[in-house]
Order: sequence, then structure tokens, then C-alpha cells
Amino acid sequence: MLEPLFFLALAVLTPGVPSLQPPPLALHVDAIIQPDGAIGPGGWIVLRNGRIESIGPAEPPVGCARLEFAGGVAAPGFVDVDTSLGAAGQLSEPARPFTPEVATGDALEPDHSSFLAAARSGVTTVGLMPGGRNIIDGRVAIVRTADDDGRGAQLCGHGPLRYTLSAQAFDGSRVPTSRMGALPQLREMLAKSPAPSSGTSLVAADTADEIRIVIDTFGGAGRSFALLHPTRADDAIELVRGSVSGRPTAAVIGPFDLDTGERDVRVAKLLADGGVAVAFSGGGDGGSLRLTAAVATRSGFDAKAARTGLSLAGARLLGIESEAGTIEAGKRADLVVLDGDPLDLAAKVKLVLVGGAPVEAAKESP
Amino acid sequence: MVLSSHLASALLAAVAALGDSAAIRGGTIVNPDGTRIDKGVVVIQGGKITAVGGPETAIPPDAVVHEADGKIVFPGMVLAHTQISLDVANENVPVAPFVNVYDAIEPNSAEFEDCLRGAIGTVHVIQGHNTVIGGLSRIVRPAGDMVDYMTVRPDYALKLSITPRGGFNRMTQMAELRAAFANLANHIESVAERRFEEEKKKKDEKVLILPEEAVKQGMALVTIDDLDARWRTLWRASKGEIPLFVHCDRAMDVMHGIEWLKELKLLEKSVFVVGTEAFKAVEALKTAGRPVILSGVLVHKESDPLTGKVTETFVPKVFADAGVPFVLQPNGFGFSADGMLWYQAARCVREGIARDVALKAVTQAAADSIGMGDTLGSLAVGKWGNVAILSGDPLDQATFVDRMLIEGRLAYERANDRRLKELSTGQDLPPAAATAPASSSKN
Amino acid sequence: MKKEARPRRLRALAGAVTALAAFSPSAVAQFGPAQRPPIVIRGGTVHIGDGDVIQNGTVILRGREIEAVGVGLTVPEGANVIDAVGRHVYPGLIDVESTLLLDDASRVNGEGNAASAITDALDWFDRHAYEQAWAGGVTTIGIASRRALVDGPRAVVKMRRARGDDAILRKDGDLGVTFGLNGIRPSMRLREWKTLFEQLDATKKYIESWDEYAEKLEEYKKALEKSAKEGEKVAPGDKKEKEEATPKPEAPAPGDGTPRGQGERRRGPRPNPRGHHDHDTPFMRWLQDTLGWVCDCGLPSRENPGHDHEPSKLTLVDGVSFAEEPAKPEGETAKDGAKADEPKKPARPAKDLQREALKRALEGKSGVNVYVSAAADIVNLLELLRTYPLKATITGAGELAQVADELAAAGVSVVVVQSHQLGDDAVSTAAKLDAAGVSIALTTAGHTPAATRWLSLSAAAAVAGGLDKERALAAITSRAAAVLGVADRVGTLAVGRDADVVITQGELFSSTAVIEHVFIDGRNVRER
Amino acid sequence: MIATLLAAALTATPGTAPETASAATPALPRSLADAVVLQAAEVHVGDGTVYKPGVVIVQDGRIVAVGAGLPIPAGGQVIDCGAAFLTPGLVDAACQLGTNALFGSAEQGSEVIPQLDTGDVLDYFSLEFEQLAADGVTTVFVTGEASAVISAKGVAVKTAGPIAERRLAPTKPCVKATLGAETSGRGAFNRSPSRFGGGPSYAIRRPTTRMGSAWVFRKALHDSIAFRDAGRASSDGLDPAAMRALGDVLSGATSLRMQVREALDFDTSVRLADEFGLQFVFEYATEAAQRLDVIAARKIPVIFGPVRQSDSTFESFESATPALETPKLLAEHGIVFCLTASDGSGDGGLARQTGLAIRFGLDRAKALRAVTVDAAAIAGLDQRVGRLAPGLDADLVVWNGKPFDDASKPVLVLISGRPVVDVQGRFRKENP
Repeated sequence: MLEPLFFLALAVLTPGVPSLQPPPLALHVDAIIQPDGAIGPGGWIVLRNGRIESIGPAEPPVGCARLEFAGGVAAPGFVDVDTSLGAAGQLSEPARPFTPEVATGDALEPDHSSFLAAARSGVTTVGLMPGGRNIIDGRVAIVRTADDDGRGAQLCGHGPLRYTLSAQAFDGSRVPTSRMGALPQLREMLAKSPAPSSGTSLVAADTADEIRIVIDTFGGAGRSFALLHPTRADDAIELVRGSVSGRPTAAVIGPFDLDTGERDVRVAKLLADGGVAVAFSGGGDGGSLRLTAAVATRSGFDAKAARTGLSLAGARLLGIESEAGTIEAGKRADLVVLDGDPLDLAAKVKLVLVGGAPVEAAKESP
Repeated sequence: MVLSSHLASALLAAVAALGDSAAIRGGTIVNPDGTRIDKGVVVIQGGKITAVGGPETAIPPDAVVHEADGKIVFPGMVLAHTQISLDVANENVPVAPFVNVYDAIEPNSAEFEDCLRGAIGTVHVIQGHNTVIGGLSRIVRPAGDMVDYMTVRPDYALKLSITPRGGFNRMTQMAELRAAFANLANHIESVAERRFEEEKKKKDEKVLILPEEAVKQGMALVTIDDLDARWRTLWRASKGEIPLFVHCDRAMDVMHGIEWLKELKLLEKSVFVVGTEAFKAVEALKTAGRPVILSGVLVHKESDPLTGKVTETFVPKVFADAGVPFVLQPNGFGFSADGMLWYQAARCVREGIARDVALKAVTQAAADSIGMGDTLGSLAVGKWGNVAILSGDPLDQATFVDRMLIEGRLAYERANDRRLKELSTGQDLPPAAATAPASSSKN
Repeated sequence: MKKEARPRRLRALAGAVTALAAFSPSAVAQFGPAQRPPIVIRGGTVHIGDGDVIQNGTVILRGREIEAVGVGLTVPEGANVIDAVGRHVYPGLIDVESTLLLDDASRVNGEGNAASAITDALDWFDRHAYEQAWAGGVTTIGIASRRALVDGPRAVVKMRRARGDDAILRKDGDLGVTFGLNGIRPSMRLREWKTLFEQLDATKKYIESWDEYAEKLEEYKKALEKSAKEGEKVAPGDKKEKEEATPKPEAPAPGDGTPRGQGERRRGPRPNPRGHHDHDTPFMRWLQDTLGWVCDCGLPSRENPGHDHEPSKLTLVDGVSFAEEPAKPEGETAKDGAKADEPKKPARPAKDLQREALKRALEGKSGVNVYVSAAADIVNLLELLRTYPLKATITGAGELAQVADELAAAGVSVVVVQSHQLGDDAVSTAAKLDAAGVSIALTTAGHTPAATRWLSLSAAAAVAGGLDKERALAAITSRAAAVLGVADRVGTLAVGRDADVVITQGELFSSTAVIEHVFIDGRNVRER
Repeated sequence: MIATLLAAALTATPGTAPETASAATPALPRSLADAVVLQAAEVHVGDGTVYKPGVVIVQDGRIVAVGAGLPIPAGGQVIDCGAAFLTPGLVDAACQLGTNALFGSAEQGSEVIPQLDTGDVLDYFSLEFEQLAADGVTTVFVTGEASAVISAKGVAVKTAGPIAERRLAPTKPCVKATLGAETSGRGAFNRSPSRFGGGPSYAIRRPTTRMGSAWVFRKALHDSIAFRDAGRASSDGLDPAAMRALGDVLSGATSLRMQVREALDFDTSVRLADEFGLQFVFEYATEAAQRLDVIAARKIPVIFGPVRQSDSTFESFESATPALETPKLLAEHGIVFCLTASDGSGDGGLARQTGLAIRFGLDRAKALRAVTVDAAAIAGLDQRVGRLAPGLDADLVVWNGKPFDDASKPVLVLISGRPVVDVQGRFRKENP
């Protein structure tokens, strides 16, 4: 196992030959996670120039570097929408309540060590989320956890706007101090500014009534929107499922750990059962992300939806589903190979590729 | 007790200027068990009821007759557990069996006035729950201006709490309780040993006996005079001479409490003062067969951790359904929403509890819980003459107490209730405009 | 193990139970008679819990016990058969340290000590706690208080809805010793160690004082007998004997720090830390450590540990001290007219419940579980165990792996608080300890009550850290039972053990596994 | 659905009632074949009319007919409530529940916020609504929170039912002004921007005296008049939306309430209203008994309550003292009034307030009227709710005894014809 990896690392990373086009790489695994989250049959995955060239049972073309993983399962690289990885300083601008012009990419520190840790644990793309103290917080930065050389992180675009309608946006220190004061202004802004052609608005709402207000306000304005951490969505589940004036397309849930209350976990399941795509968040840590999915699954969350919740759902929220989120020909080669189902905590990560480049293997413990 | 009772009588007599015999005539006599006598007569002599009957009942010639035409005649209610009139409900010492509400009852408290307006004739004043071992309680009449005169039963019961007091956890609470009784046992043993030796010395004999044996033989020699005030109450309680009012907020406390009280062989002397969640231990309470005093909050709310859905349980109904007699307390005091005893009874009827069960919970059952079931709780020959003359049915919200007799003496008259007039009209009446209620002798 | 050795008090609680009832998942399972039909779990992959796995195995439960485990067993007549083909069968899981059933107030309020009884704080009415356990396949939990440096014994509880003694497997489990409690700074560790040593030393003294008392009592008894025999003839003037008797063995205080000598006055730190003015409180320690403040009240302090202080036998808290009247000095008694020739009555030492608890531990009658995570502290602990004959186990996380070899050499069992940060080194702590030959169990400890439900995920994380699957299973079944001292009852699918069985679809460590049945004492408490 | 529910509700054994109804399927209007007919020993219409026994016919969420001995429509579902009492759903015209108002949901940015909508901070999921519905209160008018001198527009909602159908439109929008210590008292919370954490507080801009409160009120109306006349704000910092909203108050397009507790504030209110030629309603009106003549002469409607003091210790907000006989006195003076429980519910709720009014002398029929017909009229909702009359919403309460008695309670509550609260089922015996 280790030897081909070394070979691969040498082939790809040898600093002396940066200009050389790396040879195509073929990975053989026993199972591949399908776009719908099912565990599909394995085969060869051929990667060329940082992209997935082909997937199938056929022998890879001659000249490929070949890596075979007995018992390996290939999953799309994990996408974690809600992180503050590599943030240099605060990600909130609390002086004013409406800051649509803020973009977290401006606070990104690409060399931050947290990116390597994230990449090692299988997370290949993260959203750098604005702070959550403003009614309009700013724009999410989309960051790949490794650049083409596999060394630092790379900002690769701006994602959706984040809004906050939960209590933390109203602390009494600035006008408006209340939802009552904020909503007329927000409605006016939404009415005046054109809806973005693609992507979705991320709105933090906690209680059932906050969720109702989001549905009324954003749905009413014809916006596509997703809910950030709607912890009490169970109380409003009829509204979330229904289509009074628009419904959330997705929800970001997590992280869960052993202490997470049953009720919070149940909310994830209710949302998914209600047709809302759930993207898990582990705060940028792949282990936490998988624990989140595992806890949800153990509580009855559908396994296929849980697997898409690790990658595709997040990619869609960031508007990068054409590039990432699934293992499909033409997409970027963001891959995780494990020795089992990523939902199973017992499964170990064997290889992580970001844009075709292998992430430095996790240090062997002494 | 007898002495103070007579003193109280003297005072009431002085205030109300009434003789020893009284009769209530013409009203409808209603007892908690549902029996009614129209145009009934209640005769009270020497403080006790000597006759209850129809219009034909003979009235002694010297009796002061209270006409009650069109009124309801009902036994005085019993407030079986309260901190009214205490300025602070708890002494800030976890184990304080030596404190006594005797030193804290404020006779002039307006809350006693409220008792009379609320048809309450007997009040058991006991310290609050925030304790490990609290002090001694006292049963009083809500009328009079010196505690001694008001007293019905002095130094009646001891308060204990199984539920942790502030800052304690359940382990420390139980440890303190056990330690208190263990310390007592140690102390008594040492006293016993000393007494044995003294006894020997008195007879000029040698103490030729092992210490353990000396303790054993000395036990019989220990009397209350060998103990100082710090130990007396607990010692008497440990021997079952004082009832224990045991606070158990949660069901688990009921279980732990019953277990521990059994160990101490004091279960038979215990009255359980429970919180709302204790209804879950209703079977254990039923088996224990001891009186249960419910908290003034009658509804238990609990939210399901999985769904967040709130479940409400009307606590008295659980006890009623299980056939466990219970005693009601007001929630707060005065006639704010649920501050009156009869309002609590009405709430029980509202939730489907039989009327007699609800009425007993503020009369007979309450009297039983303070050991005065033979004396109070209904209008029957031989019982004390605590009688409320009501303007209507005790559970009707338009009903007022018209007159209140305590042991045959007029203690309250609505017609003279200046305070009530002020509240009704919002006018501050000039002092001369109305006379104070008979009970109130304060300025 | 012999079946006859089983406690059977519940057998007496006979009540009619139908065959059907044995299969109904009941929230109020009443544990009934042995006459229930046996339950046969047939065709599954049977994980014994000790490392063995039987393919296509059969487990037969009768009454509260496992009657048989094996391949190709005959189905007894009238048995209820559960088809477990394609299923996995496990022993009921055991969380060594859980806070399920522990009431909230006791998790966060107040303090504890070696005499506190965790069973006083259990909420038998917490229906949700049971459901949580069953949802995770957990049938037995250990419950420990972590409110003091030395806490009272751990209880072991079966998660069936019975109350009190019916559900308690043990209430005299290991004493809990907890380092780094409630955010105590690492710099305070020295103090913790010092306190622990002091408590152990004081307990030794306590034991000695009682031994001494027993001795004196024996002498006294003999003297009495002699005196009774000789009657008035006793020679009054045996000066030498009298003088020897004069230094009356006064009641030694628990924790008396000075060696007892002839006529020496009792000296030593005050034994009862519940006193109203005590230097051994966090606040006083803070004063002493931070400000160098030394109280001149005469009570012992760190700087002045041997200060004179008369211990009080009876002490209540919060400023009300009911000190026992000091025993009259010997001379006084004599003056009071006691005959000089009377045998001297030995004074009985005071009972101290905390010392009693530690006494049991020092005498090897109960174990000690030490919660400790820093490698240096573990080394210290192993050193301590060479001085004091304690039966110790360790619970911890963090730096355990750094001292794996030392732990293995000392033969100490370790309960690993499993990390779930899959990318972290800590995930492999259990695997490393196991590899070094340390006997390990896993727990979710340190988390909220909800955590116990995820015990199997903790074990899965340990597998991700490199631990063998069956060994990970053992760590939450047979090894956990051994650590809790209840291995003769639970933790293994073996004949005569309690019928605690979990049946899953999919392997227990898989997130997609479904826990289909949970049996506790032969009762089906969860069916999905 | 109703039949099963009622049957369950009226049986003696609790806990058998089915789950609360979800949205009923809307039916096409047609003959009365699908109507629900409720029969009860006493049907109280709300205006004093009582049918003994009586019948209420409900179809498609509305009342079709009310009376005694009405012909039962063929095919209609008949529900016999037996000895029970049937009244309209209760209306609280000055409710403060359902907004988490006590936790600062009110906008603190300005003391004049009539342009804002209390509906925006209404928490439809609040358990308080569930409690209100169970208490028999089917409609509430939630007024703006009293921390602003001129507060936000109130909102009228049903206490249960599908969220989309809960909000009612009153005949006129309504804003509330608050005089007296409740607004000026906020000055006590004033704090400067602190060096030790804690941002600047907007409470610092509050008036700190009674005079200040009155001045803020006066100035706002003068500003609004100037705005109206100039077509734009006369000075900086005035919110045009607020000025326009006040213009509606001046023109009478928006109605005005004055929240007043102490007697002297009654006088100030009257004075201010006279200055600007305003009509208004008194809210809370704690010391109304001391100004009966003025109120009667000017025909000012009164929303009275709540009464919460005990016999012995009684303290109300800023020591205003309600006379317990106030409702009786208002009735005697011919003043149009209703009762409110404000933020009270359950045993401090509207039914209990009504019971207390009855205890202190208010006629039973007038008491019912005060919390149904008159409350709906004062809140401008009488076109929809408040009485049992054809065409109005089928908001009904079935009581297990005399309404407002301490020993009786609603056993079934219908809102728009839907059984919304499984009242019997509320108190469930837990499995111990």
C-alpha cells in the first residue's frame, strides 16, 4: 500500500521536475460512491491533469501510474460549507447591520496549518463563513484545502451571501435592535436588488418562527435560500416541507458529537425526510464531519442522503456542483479513498487527492 | 397546649365580647363529604360542636346565635403547610433542628387576615424547603395578637428535606441527613455511657463493664434533661415523638426518602410534602400510606427531549385516580390567581376530580395531615367549632366568607372588613368609616 | 460459573407473564418468573465479547440467564425463536462511566467525598435515560461521581426499568480519584497529589488507631475479668502498672498525623474538611498559593501542617460546630474519686465515614479508579501504587499512550475515554495501549448523559485508530465488565451470565447498523 | 373529526382524545349537508342572548345559524354537547403574549415607531398561543410593546389554526401610545457607552420623566403635521415612514390607544388628545375607577385589566391601584369596556379575570359580553369574531360548567370550525 503511494508522491511531487506534465494516474478501488450516495461497483478511476478522465471496469490506458486499493472505497472529496478555517482575525464586521460587500476571502490565510489537517481527513473544499452577527453578513469564500502543488489552500471563488435572522444579529447595541425593525429594511433590499442567477442565499435561523420569517421573506421575494443550522426546524417542519411561498432548498447541519441532543439529530432526519437536502458541517474537520454523518445515520438518517451530505449537498450550496461533490468524469479530481464506507467511523482514510494532487499522508504515529 | 388554647380563647372573647356558647342557625350546612342539611343548626359549647342538625335542633338559651339564612355553613379549612407570616422561610444553616417558628411568627401579618377571608381556621406554620433539617413548626389560629394565644399545637413537627438545598447535590444532602442522625446517635451513646458511670458512682459501685455494655445499659437512663436544646428536638424526632414533614420535590426524592425513613423507622411519623414531579412516585406514596401535601403549583410540565413537545400533568388528578388522599396548598397567597385554598379545590373539580375529594383536600385530609383529623375538618359533634359562614357554595367564585367562627367565637365579619372594601372600591377609607375585622387588633 | 451461585432475589417476584410478553418491547418491563419460555436466537454471527466469534451460532436465553451458546444447538420445546440469519449478536454493551440516571443537580452542584453514595443521586424515573441506553445497545453502566479529588464508590447499574436495589449490580465499586477536576490548573496538580497522599496517610493512621483500640479493649477486658475475680483484693498500689495506664489512649482523631507515643499530646491536622474554617478549601488554597497568605488562626496550613488543633468529633457545616465535649483529662477522672486501681477504660476512636471508605481501599476490599490524563501524573500514580497497596484502574485520555509500556509493566487496567477526532493521534490511544499489552476498556466518560448512546461509535473510532474489532468489542463488553467488577454477571455471551443480548442488522461498528433487539435479563426492551 | 373530538372531550375519561387536528380539508360551499350542528344546554351568543337549549350550525369554518329549535339540516352532523355551555371564543383586546416582548423583541431604536409592525415579531409557534387557545381565548389583539412612547402597530391573530390563516385584519390599524412611568421609567436603565464592555444602549434616548413622555408624544405629532404640510421631513433624523404612519393617526385612518395606569395619566391623555383632536381607547386603565365621570362623559372605550393583587399585599406597576369593582362600576356608568389579561394565561388568564369581575359584582351576561362582543368591537374585529352570529367565524368554546366559574374550563375549542385544542388531552397521566 505504502510503496505505490511513495512512488506516486515522488512522481507528482518531485520538486526538481515541476514543469513536467505528471503522468495520468489510475486508481483501482472496490467501490465508488455514486452521485446519489449509493455505494456503487468499483473499478478504475483515471485522473489526468487534475481532473477525472474516466471511471469504469476497463483496464486503464498504458502509461498510467497505477494504484490499487484492496477493499478501497472511493468517495468524492468532502465539502464543508460552514468553517472558519484559515481565517485571519474576525469574520464579522459588527459596526453595521447590513454588510453585503464583505467577502471572507479577504481574510483568508492560505498557509494556515488547519488546511493540511482538513485535507488529510478528506475535506477538499470548504466554505469560509462570515461571522453571523449581521442581518446581511457577507459573502462566503470557497476555498480548496490544497493548491495544485498540494501545499497551501487556494481561494477559488466567492459563494453565496450569508444572512442572519436569529437572535445574535440583534444585541441592542445598534439599530435595528429587533426583527421588527430589521424586516422592513431587509424586505426593501431584497425587492430592490435582483435575485442572483445562480446560487442560493444562506440564512441563519434558529427557532421555528425565525424559520417561518425566512420562508416568508426570502421565499416571498422569490429567492432560492438554504437554512443555516435551523436547530428548531422540527417545530416548523410543516412549513419547511410545504410550499406556501417557497421552501428552503437545503440546510446546513452540524457538527454533531456525542453530546449532541437527540432532538438536534432528529431535526436533520426530519429535514431530509421532508425533501430538504442536508449538508453536514464539521467545522472543517473531516473527522467531525464524518462523526456528524455517523451520528445522524445511527439515528435513522438515510445512508445515501448522509453520503451526499458529506460532499454533493455542500458543493451545491456553494454553487460548485459542476466542479466538485461527486465522482464523475470531467469533474475535478477531489477524491478520498478509505478502507470502508465513509459513514463508518472505523473506516480509515488511505488517500486524499485535491485536484489530482495527493495530500501528504497523515503522519504515522510513533 | 391546653393552657395556650385557653389563653387564646380569653383573647378572642375579649375582642369579640362573646360568651362561651354559640349557635349558627338557618343556613345550609355543607360538609366536605357531600352531606347537606337545609336550615341547619350548629351548636358550639366550650369551643366544641355539641350538636349538628336540622331546624328542630335545640339551641342553648345562653348561646350567641348567628343567623345564616341563605348562607352556606362550612367547616373552617385547614392550611396544612405554609410559611405565611414568617419574614424569611429558611434559616441559612443546613441542619438546624433547634430553630423554632415560634420565634418568628408575626401575629399581625396581613396574611392571617387573608386566611380568615379565605375560610381558613387553622394554620400550620412550618419553615421552608431550603434546608436539610429545619426547625420546629407550630399550629396556630389565624387570629390573635400573640403567638401564645394563637397557638393550637406548639412545637408540632420537624421539617426535613430530601431534595438538596441550594448548592447541595443529592449525595451531599443525604450525607448531611445521615450524618445528623449519626451524630445524634454518637452523642446519645456518649451521654448514655456517662450516665451509666454516674449512676454507678452514685451507688458507689465500680464500673466493671466494657464501654459498649455501659452504653447499652446507660441508654435507658438518658432523659431529655441530659440533652441541651441543640439535641432535644432531633432526639425526640428520632424516637418518633415529633412528626416529620419531609420535602421531596422529585419522584426520586420520594423513593430515597421512603427508603431512608424506613431505615430510621420513622416512616410512620412522616408527612410527605411533594413537588409536582413526585406524582411519578404515586404508587410508592400509596404503599407508604402517609399523608401527601401537594405543592401549590398543580400542573407538572415536562418537555420531551426528543420532540420538545411539552406534556402537562394535572398532579392532583393522578393522586385522585390512584386513590391516594392528598392535601392542597395555595400557590402564593391571597386571592391572586391561585392563592386561595378553595380556588385550588375548584381547579381540581375543573379537571375532573370528584367534589368531595377536592373539598376534603382542604379540610379533612388537611386536618389528618397535621394530626387533627378528630378535631377539625368537618362539622361533627365533638369537633372544634371552626365554622365558615359563606355567601354561597365554597367552590363558587362569587362566594365570600360572610363570617368566620373559630372555636365558636366570631373571628371575622365581612361587613366589617374595611380592607376588603378598600380593595373593592379603590378608595382609602378614613379610619372611622369602618371598623376593623374582629380579628384584627393592630392599628 | 456455576448457575447456583447467581443471586436470585428476583426469582421471588413471580408474576404471570405470557409468552407474548417476553417479546413485547416494554417500557415498563416487569421482571418476572423463570417460567417464561426460553428465547432462541438462531443463525446469527455471535460475538462472544471475549474475542471469539461463532458463525451461524445459536444463543438460548432462559429466564434471566443465558442457557447455552454454540453451533447447532437443539431448540427447546416451546421456545420463542428469533431468526438472526444475517444478523450480528453481541453481549449487552457496557459503558464504564456514564452519567445516565445521574440527576442534573448532582452532576453540577455541590461537592463529594469518599463517603458520598452515588446511589443517592440516581433518578429511577428518568424514562429518557433508559431509552437512550437501549437505543445504543447499552445494558449496563458504571456511574461515578467526579465532584472531589476522592469520591465515593462507583455504582454499576443494569439499564432495565427497575428501581433501587433491583437494578443495582454493585454499589460498592471503585472509589473515584479525579485529577484535574473542574478546570483545576495544572499548577495545582501538586496540591492534588499532596492532598491524596495526606488522605492516604491519614487513613493509615486511622486504621492503626482502631487496631490500637482493639488491642487496648482486649487488655481492658482482661483487666476487668481479673478485677472481677480478685474483687476487693486487688492491690491498689501497683505503681508501675498505674503509671503505664495513666497516658490514657485518648480517642484518636481520624487523620491524626503524629505517631502515638507515651504521654504525647495528640497533634495533627484537623480531619474533617467540612469544618467552617478549614485551610483545605479551594479558596484557602488559592490564598496560600497565590498570595502567600497564611492564616494565623492556629489551624493547620500547608506551611504549618502540624499545628495544634483539637479535632472535633461532631462537626456540622456552615458555622455551627457541635463539638463533642472534650473528654475529661485523665487526671480529672482520677480526682473525681475513681479508684486508682480501676482498670483504665480505653477511649474509642471516632468513626469517620470517609476514612472508612479509604480504609476499604487500602485493605484491598475495594478498588480505586483514577481519572488522570497527563503522562507525568500517570508515572506519579504508578509510583504511588508501589507505596500503597491499592487495587487501581486508570480512566483517562490524552497522554496515556506515552506511558503505554509503563502501564503494561504495572499491569494496570486502563479505561480509555475515546476521542472521536478521526484525524487526531488520540484516536489511536486505545490501539497503542492494546498493542503494548495493556488491558483496556472504552468509555464515553466526560460527556453528557446523551453520550452513552454512542458507545459503539466510540469503539468504532478506536477501530479507526487501529484497534482490532473484536478487541474493541471486548473493551465495551467483557473488559468493561471486568473493570467494573461484574464480569461474573455481564459482558460475555456465556452460559450462566445474565441474558443481556443485542442483535443488530449490520456490524455494530457500522454507522448504518440497526440495533434491532436489546434484551436485558432476558427481557426484550427494544425492538425495531 | 369534530364529532370524535367532542365525544372524546365530553367523556369523563381523559386521555382518549385523538391528536390535535391538522388542517381540515376545505369543502366546497353547497347545501348544509356537510354542516356540523352543535347542540348544548345553553348557547350564549355573547350579546346577552341565551338559548336554552340552543343550536349552532357551522359550515366551512363559519357560523351558518344560531338559535333555539332550529331545523336540523338533512345530512348534517349533529353533536350533542349535553349539559355543556357554549360561548363564542374569547377575545383579548390587549394581549402581550406570543411576542417574547419581555425579552426585548421590541425595537429600541426609537421611541416613536408607528411604522413598524408587531406582526413581525409575533412568534406563531409560541406555546403561549397554545395555552391561550386552551383557555378559550381564540383571538388576541397584540399591542405594541410599551417601551416606546408611540409603539408599533398592533396585530390581531387567532390563537391556533394554520399559520397562513391566523392573522386578522382589524377595521383600522391601531397604534398604542404609552404615557407615565412605563416609558419614562426606561430612563432608569439608561447607561452610557461603557469602557467596560457593553455597547451603547438605545434606552439612553428615552424620556426619563412623565413630562418627557408627553413631550415625545407631542413633538412626534407636531413633526408629523409639519411633514404632512411640507411633504417631507422638516428636520433630519425623522423617519418618513414614521411620519406618514403618524399622519394616519392624525387623520383617523389609524386608531389610537393610550396605555394608562395611574389616574393622573388619564388626565394627560385627555389633554393631549384634545390638542390634536384625537379619538382613542384606554388600555389597562388600572385606576379607571377614579376617572369614571370623565370617561363616561367622553365615551372613551376602556380595555381594563389585569387585576393581580392579593388581598393583603398589593402592588401593581408603579403602584397604580385597581379597584376590584372597576368592571362593575364601568358597566354601571354605561362605559363600553372589555377585559384583558395582558400577559397572563392559565390561572391568571382572561377567564380568571372575568371570574374576578363577576366575583366583584359584574353581571354574568355583561361579563361575557365584555370578553367577546365588546372586546371584538374595541379591537375592530367585530366583522369576524366575538359573537355567535351567522357569517362570523365559527370560534366556539364548550365549557364543562358555568363559563368563568373557578370549577369549570373549556373542554373543546373550535377556531374557524376546527377543533384546535384537545383540552382534555392536555393533562395526560404520565406513565410513572
